[in-house]
Amino acid sequence: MSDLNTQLVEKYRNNFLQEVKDNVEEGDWVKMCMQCGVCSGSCPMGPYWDHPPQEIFMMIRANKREEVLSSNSMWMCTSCYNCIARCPRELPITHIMHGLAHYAKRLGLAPKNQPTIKFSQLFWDNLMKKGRVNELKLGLSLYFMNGFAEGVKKAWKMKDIGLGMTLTRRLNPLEILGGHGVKDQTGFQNMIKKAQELEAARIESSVKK
Amino acid sequence: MSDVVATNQTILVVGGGISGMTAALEAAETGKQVILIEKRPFIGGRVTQLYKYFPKLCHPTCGMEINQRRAKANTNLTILTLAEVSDISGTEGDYTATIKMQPRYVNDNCTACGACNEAVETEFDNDFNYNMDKRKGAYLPYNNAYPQQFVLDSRIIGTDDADKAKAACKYDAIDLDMQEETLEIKAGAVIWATGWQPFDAAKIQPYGYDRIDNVITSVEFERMMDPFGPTGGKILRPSDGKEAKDIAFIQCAGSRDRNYLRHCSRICCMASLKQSTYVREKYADEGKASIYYIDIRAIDRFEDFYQKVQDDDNVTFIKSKVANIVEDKKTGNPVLNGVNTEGYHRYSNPHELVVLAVGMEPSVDKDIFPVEIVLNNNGFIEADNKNGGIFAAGCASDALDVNRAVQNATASALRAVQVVNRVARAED
Amino acid sequence: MATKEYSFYPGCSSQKGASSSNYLISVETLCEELDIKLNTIPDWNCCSASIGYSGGGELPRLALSARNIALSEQHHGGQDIVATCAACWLATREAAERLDENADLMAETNEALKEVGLKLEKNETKIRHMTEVLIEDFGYDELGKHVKKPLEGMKIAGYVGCQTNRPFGIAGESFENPKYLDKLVETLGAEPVEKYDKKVSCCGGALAFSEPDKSQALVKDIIEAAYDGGAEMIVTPCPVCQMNVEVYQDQINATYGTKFKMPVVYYSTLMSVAYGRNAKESALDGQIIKAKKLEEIAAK
Amino acid sequence: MAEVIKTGTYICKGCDLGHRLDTDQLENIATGEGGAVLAKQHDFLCSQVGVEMIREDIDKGEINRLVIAACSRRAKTEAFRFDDIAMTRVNLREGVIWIRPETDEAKETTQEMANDYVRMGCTEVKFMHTPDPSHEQTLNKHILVVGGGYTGMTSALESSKAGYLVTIVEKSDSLGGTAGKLHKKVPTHSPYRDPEDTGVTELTALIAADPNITVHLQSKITNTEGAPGRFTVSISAESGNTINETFGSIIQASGFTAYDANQLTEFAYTDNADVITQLELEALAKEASGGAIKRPSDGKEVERVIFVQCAGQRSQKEGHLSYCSGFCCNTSIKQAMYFKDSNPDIYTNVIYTDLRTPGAGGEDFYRSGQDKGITFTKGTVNTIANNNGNLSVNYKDIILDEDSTLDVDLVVLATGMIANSGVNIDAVKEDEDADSTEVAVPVESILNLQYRQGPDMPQLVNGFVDSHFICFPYETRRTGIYAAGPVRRPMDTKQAADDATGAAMKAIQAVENAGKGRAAHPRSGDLSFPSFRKEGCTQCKRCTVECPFGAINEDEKGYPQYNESRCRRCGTCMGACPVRVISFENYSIDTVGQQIKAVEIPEESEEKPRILVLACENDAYPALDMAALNRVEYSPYVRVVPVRCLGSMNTIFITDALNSGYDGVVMMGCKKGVDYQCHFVKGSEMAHYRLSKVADTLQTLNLEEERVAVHEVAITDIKRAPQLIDDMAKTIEEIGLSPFKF
Repeated sequence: MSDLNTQLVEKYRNNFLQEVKDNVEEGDWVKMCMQCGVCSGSCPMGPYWDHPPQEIFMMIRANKREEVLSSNSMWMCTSCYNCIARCPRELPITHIMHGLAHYAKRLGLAPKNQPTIKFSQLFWDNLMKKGRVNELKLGLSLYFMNGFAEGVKKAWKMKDIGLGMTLTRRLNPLEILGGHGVKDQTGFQNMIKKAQELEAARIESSVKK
Repeated sequence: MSDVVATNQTILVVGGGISGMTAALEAAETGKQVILIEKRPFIGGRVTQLYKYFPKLCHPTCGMEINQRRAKANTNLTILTLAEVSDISGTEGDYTATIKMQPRYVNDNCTACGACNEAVETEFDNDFNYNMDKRKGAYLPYNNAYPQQFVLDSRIIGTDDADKAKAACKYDAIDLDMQEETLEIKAGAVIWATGWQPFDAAKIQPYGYDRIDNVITSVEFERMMDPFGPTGGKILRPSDGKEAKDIAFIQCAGSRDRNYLRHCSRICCMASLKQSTYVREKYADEGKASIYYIDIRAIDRFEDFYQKVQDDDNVTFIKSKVANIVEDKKTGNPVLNGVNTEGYHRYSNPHELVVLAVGMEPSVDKDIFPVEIVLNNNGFIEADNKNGGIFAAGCASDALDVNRAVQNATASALRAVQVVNRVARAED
Repeated sequence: MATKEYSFYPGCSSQKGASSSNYLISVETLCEELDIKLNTIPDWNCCSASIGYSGGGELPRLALSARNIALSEQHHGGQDIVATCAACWLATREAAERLDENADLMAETNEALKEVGLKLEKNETKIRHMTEVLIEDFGYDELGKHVKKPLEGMKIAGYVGCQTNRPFGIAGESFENPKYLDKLVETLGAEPVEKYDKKVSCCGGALAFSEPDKSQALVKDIIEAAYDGGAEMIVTPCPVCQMNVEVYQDQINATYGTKFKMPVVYYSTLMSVAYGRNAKESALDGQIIKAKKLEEIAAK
Repeated sequence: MAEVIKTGTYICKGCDLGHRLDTDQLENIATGEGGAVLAKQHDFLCSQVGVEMIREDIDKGEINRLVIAACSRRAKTEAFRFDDIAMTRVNLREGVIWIRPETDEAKETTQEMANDYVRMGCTEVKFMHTPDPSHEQTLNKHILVVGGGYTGMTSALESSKAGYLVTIVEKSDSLGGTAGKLHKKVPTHSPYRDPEDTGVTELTALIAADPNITVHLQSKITNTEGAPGRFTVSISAESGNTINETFGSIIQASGFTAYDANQLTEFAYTDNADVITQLELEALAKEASGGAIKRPSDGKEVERVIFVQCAGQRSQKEGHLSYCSGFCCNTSIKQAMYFKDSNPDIYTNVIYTDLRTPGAGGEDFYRSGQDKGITFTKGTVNTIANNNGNLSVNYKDIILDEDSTLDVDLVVLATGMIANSGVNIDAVKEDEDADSTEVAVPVESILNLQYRQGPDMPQLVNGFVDSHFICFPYETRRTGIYAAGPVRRPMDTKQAADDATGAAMKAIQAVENAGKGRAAHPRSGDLSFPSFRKEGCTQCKRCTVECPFGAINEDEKGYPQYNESRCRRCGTCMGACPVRVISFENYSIDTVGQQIKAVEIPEESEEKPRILVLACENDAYPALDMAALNRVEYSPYVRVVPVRCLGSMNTIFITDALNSGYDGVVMMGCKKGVDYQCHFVKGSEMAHYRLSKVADTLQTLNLEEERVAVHEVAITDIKRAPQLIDDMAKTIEEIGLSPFKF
């Protein structure tokens, strides 16, 4: 990964905007921002962003690759789509944020110990297993993502909710034994694998371009 | 009215705002026969609803008075109000326009004595004041309205008020039997000067114009400043009628935005800069204006005006497209949320009143336009040879401020003159 | 009226024993009442919602939705896909549009689909949310005709949230002040909360697990505004919203010293009750914070 | 031949006039003191019947002067149009009954007001004549266009298309001007995506093929004299040949000069070949012709380029331009596209503070620039330094709030436009007054006008040629000469094309009106013109100095020479003349002065003061009319006389009024100064200037200064104008009546 990162730095020296355009989901749109700031002001998580979207776009243009990719900002996105709805320039900001986050993670530059990164990864791993999300397992793995002791503490804190969910049959403890899933799990996993390969190849080829 | 004489050497001007009047007068004063039609009951258009012009801070009525006098003095010019074009056929040098005229229910006998107004009772929303107040069903649209004749609102026809108005008139000026009229006139060239309309602020949902009382539009703010306007020249909050002294101006309200108007409406930055001086004019040191903007577009000597406003400590500039407005339910203050992008500063600013600098939407309705004409993506008429002898003037051609509209209208007058001169030469 | 058929994408949270299984129950009841037949997409998979991006890149995520659409094309050709979950609807519709606009992505996606023997052929399937179906294919008048027990005397805050609203939303509604839930509430005989400020505010659902404090701060405002507006209940069309706004109220009370006990129900629950169905069919037993007023009406 | 004056006075009883006023008394006054041969009352004078009655009397020769005592001259203007007779309007409605309460108490003073106005009207009309053109007029359908750039060429072609002859005088050796030096222009058509061909080649070809258009290259205007319809112009070629031709009107399209970037030391323009202006980049782009653009220093293909917006503009720094030139944002986008279109990998960054791309096309073009990958940075460039053969641009990024540096191959400075307005005639005048230490750069005149007031058009703001700017952008202070293009205000080619066409319209109109002896704007169509009694003239030159339009020259002996078609009929000369020898046929010292005197001054014991109001007919008078429409009341002791412009106010009016027992005089003119609202530009200013000297007169008469007031009144001062009148009434109440009652 870091090898890929070095190659990318080499290839796109001075032109992070181009790198984003080539390799980040919906990255081509970054150039269209006119710095009005409506996205930054519209974000419900606004106060927690070190750099709000519009500033990230400016940082991309100003070639601040490290700062952008190691930022925890993109991980604050709640996918509420306020920014997209209000952007006067049609930028799919939510997707660009997801794209930047994914790209940072892929290159190993994303901040360590960022809870959303972990949750997001756990979610993905969970769904990769059977093609559908197993909420109980996801929940439990979430509680234990920072180690056993903290996990027990968190799970204890959440026990009332868990109990409430169970009592209303909205959480099934038996799910731990298996749960829902697609029938053709191998095919499903192959499909995702193929998609991942194609995507990785695209990025690798951009280095060679 | 049906005695309008027109030939294919006549120039038809559609729209009697500042652009249409200019085009009509310039052509008429060059000796051409001109017919000017206007859909409202008076000429002058939107500028009549402005308090002051930028950058000179002079009053639109001043230039309008001169234009009216030019019109009164010129026998080459025929003005038809309450008239709209419903169809145009033919080609350059030989057009026939169908004109629909709504009844005024008042004829030329009217002396503007005002007796009918006193006699009637029912009140209607006053569109001249963007419905911020009411007017009676027999009315003079505004102080300097020309033609200086009263109008009966068609909604009083058939009611007692109509009879009262008729009875009150000593000059037989009220004709309740007037009907919609259709006339066909010839024209060699047509100047299309239908102007613009303020972008519908309710569509800009994050700003809550339809939900928050103290969010108003820039055009409404202009009416508030008129001593004879809906608030008697005071800046009053719609929610509680209190004077508003801390006022926010939001730029690009509907402009430069793919959700609304994609184009920059050009005038709004200057309009807000101008309106910030209104706040100071009314309240001196107590007046505060905050301008939320993306780029301040103050070209040429307007920049000097911008500098002057910037030098005013009571005017604050925030480089930000406001994200949304919520109402503080206790105070009625609109609270503006957003980020000042100059260095990333988050704000949540209450103001007593918010003025949306609404954009310019061209009033060229493509769907009902009677002949084929080239429009651009923003809905303005392009200068294009395919348009034949039809020429846009003023804001039908682009988002223009008054002086550029007049400049453009003067140019359009010549384009029309060229056509009718060609016709004249051919007929000689 | 003839039976209306749709290709149904239930989504993970609707599964039996999952967090919005109650949603599915009430939707099924509703469909009986309105003579709607939901044909579940065989072997559907998760859409990855809008949180899978850490592990899943753009293409793998598109492949997820593409598989569902392709399955629908194959098995329920001609039927619109209907989702009850906001995230499922959004992810699927977005994927369809992105693939439609970008031929390269479409080609790559189809290459991935080959692994499961599928191909996205036309990509013309309309992807709709259940509320869209109700409003557009039935309309308030028709929906009103089925009301047997009007929810009289109730004041309900219509909490629309994010993903059924932006970026697509319901046709004719605005992003900032959509009124369809209010109209629905009225249709069912209850009173909506006018000027419900937080109607489209985000509940932070996506970050409920990873950033609970931040998310709960948002939820607090949403509930508070409902109380301020005089509401005794919140109705929502989104399972993430429903769960997030309902289940953390005790924790919020502990943090902020509030005394929230605001029931949060699905529109489908409201409708089922108003249509005269019992508490179980309306999935009222799925409420962690009991909707007592509805239980009373259902019991009548 | 002494003319027998036969005044007919027609009194309307409509609009409540008959009810509120004793019209029989008015009739008696008209036929008595008013000297009218007939006076008639009518219930509804503006009706067809009423008008026909008047028409008949005129046609039968019963009357040769007409007084209509009804409503304001601004009302029913079309009905009461009698162009073939000297007429005046007595304003009984807006001037009397609408501003007075209908009470028994007020009845007497209201009637007195009406009586006086009838006296005034009957007196005024005695001194009026039907205006008749001087027969000086000449129709000359030949238009001179000064400057063969984009604007000049467009003006010429558009005038020709309308059937007029045109001569273009261009100082360089080819047509095209600055536009001709451009590689491409900013798009003028939808979808506003890519730079367009400048069209200069096409325009040049059209001009060459147009038999109506004559072109003089390498030529200048060395002399211009005359007036619209008969401008005599000397066109001198570099070769030494001079020809004289006459023209009907003139379009000045002298364009602009690019700001001298050598003044921008912080940007190292002088020292570094790779720091260039936009215009210089055009040359490079033209040379590259779509291929790679090479930097000047070493011919290396440019890979990284920065555009510095507002270079030396929008700045209060000394030597900088305070204004925004308007075109430069779009031009930089266009120029960045030169690079991007040839090679998308070239790095282009536009550093701006406000990106100004207004209008329908502007925003599309901005978006297109972004779409092509141009980077836009909100920032300010501080310095540019040489860095091993490259350039380091040090700037502050305003968004990221930090100082930054970018290394590039080429820097393009967006410098502004300076109008080629010729000699600043006002500055010349000021220099004569003050001992300026500044070294004046000698500026060559463009028009070499042989006008008393200087060789070029007056300038207004930032060195651009004066115009009324908002409502009447073409109205310059030199009738028949119209400025167009960047000499008028900064503009791009699209606007210049419109502007050129508009100026051509005005030039054609000037030709036509000069041919008929009709006045130009704002008294369009007025056939009256000023004349003077030579025997009384003292050659004091006040009229030539004060004429806002430079219409009056002086002959060898110092007598004024009127140029009818240059005159705008404001009457400022009439107001200026200390010996009162200047007058119009229908507007004169007498028409105003005599009606002032016609007012009946009550005995002191009656305690009824009289206040004279001289109101500008364009603004203050309409304001009073509108006050009446709103039934705003004001003092019954006032007598209002409308004047064409307060500039036509002769101080004799004031002294005469005070001498004959008026207690106060209020003057209402328009706003003066840079943001003037005066329709005659300087009229109001001149009146103020003259009044500054009235104080002495008051002292000699031993009268209080407060008895004379002058105000700037706008047309919207509907409440304020009556208030000003009442203020004077109050002042008089305080200081007492005038001692000059006889």
